[in-house]
Amino acid sequence: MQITVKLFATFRAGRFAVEPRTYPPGTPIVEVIRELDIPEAQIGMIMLNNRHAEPEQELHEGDNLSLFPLVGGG
Amino acid sequence: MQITVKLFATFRAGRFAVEPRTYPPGTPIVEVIRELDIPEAQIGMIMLNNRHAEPEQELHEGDNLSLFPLVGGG
Amino acid sequence: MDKIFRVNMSDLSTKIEAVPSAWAGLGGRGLTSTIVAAEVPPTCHPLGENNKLVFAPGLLTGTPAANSGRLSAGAKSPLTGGIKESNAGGTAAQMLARLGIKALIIEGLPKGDAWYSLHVTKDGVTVQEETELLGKGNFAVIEALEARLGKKTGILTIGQAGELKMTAANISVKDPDSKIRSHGRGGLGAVMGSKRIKFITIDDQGAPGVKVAEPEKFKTAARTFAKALLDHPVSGEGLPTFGTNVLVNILNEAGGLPTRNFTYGQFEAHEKISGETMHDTIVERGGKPKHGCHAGCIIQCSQVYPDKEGKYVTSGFEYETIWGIGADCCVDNLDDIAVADNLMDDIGIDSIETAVMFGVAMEAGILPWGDGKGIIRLLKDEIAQGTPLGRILGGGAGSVGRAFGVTRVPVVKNQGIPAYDPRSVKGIGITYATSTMGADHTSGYTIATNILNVGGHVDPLKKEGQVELSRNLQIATAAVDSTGMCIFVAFPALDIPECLPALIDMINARFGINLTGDDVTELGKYILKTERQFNIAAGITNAHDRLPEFFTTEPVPPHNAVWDFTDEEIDEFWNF
Amino acid sequence: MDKIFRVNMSDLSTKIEAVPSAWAGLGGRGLTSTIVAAEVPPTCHPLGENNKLVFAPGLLTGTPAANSGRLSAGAKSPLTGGIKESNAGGTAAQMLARLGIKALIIEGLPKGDAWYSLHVTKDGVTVQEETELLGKGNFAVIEALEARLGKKTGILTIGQAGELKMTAANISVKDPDSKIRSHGRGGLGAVMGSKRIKFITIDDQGAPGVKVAEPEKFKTAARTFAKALLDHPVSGEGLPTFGTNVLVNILNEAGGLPTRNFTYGQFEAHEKISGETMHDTIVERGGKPKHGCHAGCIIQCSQVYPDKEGKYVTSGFEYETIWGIGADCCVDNLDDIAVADNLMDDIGIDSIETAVMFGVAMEAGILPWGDGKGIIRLLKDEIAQGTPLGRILGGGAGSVGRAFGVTRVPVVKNQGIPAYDPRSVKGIGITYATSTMGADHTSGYTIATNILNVGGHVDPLKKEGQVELSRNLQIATAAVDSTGMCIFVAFPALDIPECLPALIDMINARFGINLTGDDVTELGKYILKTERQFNIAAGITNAHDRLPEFFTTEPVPPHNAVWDFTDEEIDEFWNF
Repeated sequence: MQITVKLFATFRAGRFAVEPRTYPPGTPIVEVIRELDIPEAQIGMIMLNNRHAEPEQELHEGDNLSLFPLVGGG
Repeated sequence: MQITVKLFATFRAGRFAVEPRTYPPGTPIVEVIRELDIPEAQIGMIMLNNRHAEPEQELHEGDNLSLFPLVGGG
Repeated sequence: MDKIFRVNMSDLSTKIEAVPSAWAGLGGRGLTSTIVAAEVPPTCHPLGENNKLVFAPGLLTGTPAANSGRLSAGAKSPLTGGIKESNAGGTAAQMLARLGIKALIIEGLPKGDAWYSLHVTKDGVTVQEETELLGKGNFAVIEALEARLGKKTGILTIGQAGELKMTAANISVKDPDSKIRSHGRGGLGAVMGSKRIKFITIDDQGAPGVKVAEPEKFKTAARTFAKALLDHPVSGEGLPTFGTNVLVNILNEAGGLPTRNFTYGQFEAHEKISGETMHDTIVERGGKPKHGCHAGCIIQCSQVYPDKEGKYVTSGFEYETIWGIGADCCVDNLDDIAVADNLMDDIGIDSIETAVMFGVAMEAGILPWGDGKGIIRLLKDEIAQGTPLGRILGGGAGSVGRAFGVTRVPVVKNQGIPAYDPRSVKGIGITYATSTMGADHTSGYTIATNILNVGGHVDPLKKEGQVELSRNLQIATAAVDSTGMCIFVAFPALDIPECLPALIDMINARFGINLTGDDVTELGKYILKTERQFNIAAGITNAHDRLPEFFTTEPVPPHNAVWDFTDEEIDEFWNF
Repeated sequence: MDKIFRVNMSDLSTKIEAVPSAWAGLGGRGLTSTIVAAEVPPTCHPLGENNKLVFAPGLLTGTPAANSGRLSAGAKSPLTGGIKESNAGGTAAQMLARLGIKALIIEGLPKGDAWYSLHVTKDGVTVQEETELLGKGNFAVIEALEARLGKKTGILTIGQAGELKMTAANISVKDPDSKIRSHGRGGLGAVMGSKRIKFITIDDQGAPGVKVAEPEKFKTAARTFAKALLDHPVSGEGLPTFGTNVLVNILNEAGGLPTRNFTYGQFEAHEKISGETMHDTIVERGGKPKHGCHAGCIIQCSQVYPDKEGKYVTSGFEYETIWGIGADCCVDNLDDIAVADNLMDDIGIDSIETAVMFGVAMEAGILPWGDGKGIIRLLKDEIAQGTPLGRILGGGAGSVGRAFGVTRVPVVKNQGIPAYDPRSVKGIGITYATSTMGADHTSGYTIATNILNVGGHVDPLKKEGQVELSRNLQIATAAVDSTGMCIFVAFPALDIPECLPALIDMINARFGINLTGDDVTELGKYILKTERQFNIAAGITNAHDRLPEFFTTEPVPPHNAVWDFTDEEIDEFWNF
């Protein structure tokens, strides 16, 4: 299945900003994180199709996955 | 004593708008009204030095006396 | 049977509805305020889709009762943020009443950018797109519509101010001479503009007319009532001769004529703008010193004011306008004030709010004190054109105060304070503070008793008795505003014992009912409480029943009086 | 011993007073709000003689505690009509603290037309007439004053907006690089302008400095506290690298980035104005990606943004400004936004209120969507010049809405709603609605927990838990705002257990007292209740704790969420 993966802030360094990527059906988010070599402890926020998500959630065809380190502002 | 008499609205017809006039000391307002030939029943409002006054009140040197028929608006 | 005509501008649909039984005994202000309170969410945006604009003739409108031809208009006010009722003369009220229209309710907002007009007939309302008259002043609108639909057409219209949704915009009503009377206060013209309605025309052909239940009883009462109006010196002689402008000299003498944006209580040039001077000028130039705002008016407080060549300049030339452009702006030229009055009618902007606004504008340095020609220029070149300055000015006194950081801004609930200084005429200050309408002299005209010795006398410079006076008058006025009667019937009603019973008898005879004086008082109380409840829900509380700070800190000559009521004393007003 | 410095502009007198015992334990917001509540009549005109402008450094300001250099300013707000506290970085707070000035209170109004400056030294305040720098922007003022008085001079100044008493005017504070930080919100610059004070200079020569009661205990706590700030990924890495503008992409992804005057929740061109792009641009052009707003700041969320030639354009370039001029106005050019940011600093106008305002101005048709150059032109040619249009714009979002009859006006209590859509991030909506300050994200920053997973997670799209979240954060924030701490210490404080106790230990060591966590919570509650009581007396009630109507009727994509809290649910906020 095809997934759009977006990375933000420091996660982009040495990786990418947006990429369409292909995974086997039923892949959980955590697999993508591992595959991208992002230490899990650095994950601040996961958004799946504009909603907060957990690492265990399974991905589906056409999903938009966004990964953020713990950042803030205001 | 000298008094400034001011007439308003219909009272001016055949009389005057403002006039300095002389009266003996202690003259009450009602004397002025009579002297000017204004029917007492037509008096709507008397103002003496910018305050409401009664016909019996005595006048003093330099007083400003204003006589109005009963009129209104708003 | 009377009906409710309802127009939904969101889908351009119209309906004719039966009158709900709860509304059957109501008319005028009582009805518009009840409908607004029932159907408009108090926290809605006044220019948004949830506000409604309601017109209702009074209970006696359309009958032969003297002076009963006033129309009430109601909505949530974009000026005050609270409920608004504003009533006016003109021909529309009697036409609506004869058509059996108890109320016309306009709701919703059109989706696109098109403008519309409404046409009211015995068969209902039709909505049409309008292009020709957009951007035109009210006089041009009336002229064009009479050409289009005939001389007898009733017209409610907004000028440029209403199209621009200025919060001082009014709704103009064609009068019997094809001139203008206005639903002046509270920005109802902006509400009509927000609904993209340029004008409403009324055709009363085939109207069923108003049926009187007990014609003989009605006739007797109507005769007694009319006699009282003609017998009382104020309504029978003073008003027809000098108009309301007779008050300039009176208020000046009492030290209560706000001058130079409420800095002084007397205006040096008062005589030049007085009712006496105006009367002589009109007579000398061949104008009309008396004139009625609607058919059946026997007081005739209006007039036609011509220029030096005898050409029409303005009519319905009122004390408050002349005071405001005159004393409050230090303009001593009555001809300039008359031109400004006519322009305000044409542009469709409240002549009280705008006059008070110009006083604040002069304080802000926008134009010099006394510059009547400057006022005319700003009306024409800025307000009517909707320039940025025009929009500031068209927002009224509060708007100018905010934009220019002025602290002496005479408003209550953001509505400009009219022609009577509340420091030297304290009763009217209670009315300004507590009125559900924002500062509004007509809602409880204590000047009658404070200054004019009508209905007794309460010393204007003392606090004693003012709250009670204002309360009684506001209750009575709310009831009178429901009858379709001109508020000037209050002068005879306060002094002539037969007058008020005759008025109640007319209502009873009209509907075949048996109201007592107490019932009428209860109606007044119900109206005030209904309006107040709406305001509270809209966020207007006791804390807004207050005069601006400067009245408490700046003494006004000649009496050097300050506004000295405590909050608790003011709040006593609502203790009924 | 700390003192109160008091200046009376009515007679140009100054005084040094002992600190009343009731104020001894207070600083920052707790102190300014207490003084305003005690000394300012809630119903006074905000630009009149009875309003007071109060400055107070925080409880820890002037100590070596990291990030403790914020200054609080308080007054009755001319924008909201309620109480206002606004805090800012810069060099002034630490100088005042070292001078032993617990608060500087400025009261009264000068009689004539002259303008003044204040000069603060260890011996007191002197008032001088000022002519040279009138009409000048803030950067020119700072440059001239450094030439006049030396580079080390502390400066508080107003630009043209403050002189013109615009209700969006801010007070600028010189930062360590002679650039500007701002007491941005609520129009405090207009209050300073009403008192005819162009600037305040501070000379801390001979200052006694801040004495710490228990230096060893303080040092230990300060070390723990600093470590927490550096250890937390938000304050230790994210903020120094990307600044607050890292939020553009996050809020866009969450569908909570208000776009085109709050019509959409996502901005197509978000990447072009994002923190990531900004960081790369700054690095590429040789600017500074990190920078502190005051000495002792170890977070360094600020930055210096240069143009293509590497020349300084602006600093302190914040998410809210970039969001507002960017997404909300559909401007996708970061260079234009940077120029606008610098102009707003120079003119002295709140960059949040002004950004929100431009969104409304575009909706009103004053300029086209996306017209960054037009924004720059309006800032320079209209607002800075005080033209009529400039005065409408300078009055903020509500002002433009009123003048142009716009119904989609994102304000609460007339203050513009910042960069987080309350429909799709519901916790922040509760903060906007209930904050004593009007719409203010900093007063209870639920974004941390709703979006950023700091301090746990509360689903931004559900109503559950939002009121409690906002309440807890508002209470905590009121307390933190009293310490002189930057609000960003909240990120580590919410996640790292040692952080908050270390903060409290520093306060205890500073004063030799024994506050507990509960005491700090009680302080926060006391502050909120004191501010709310002022507002209620000023006429701001529950009915004003509401979001504008359009949030309840217009669903915002992509979640098509509406604001769906009932009045009762919102009012639960005050149940503590």
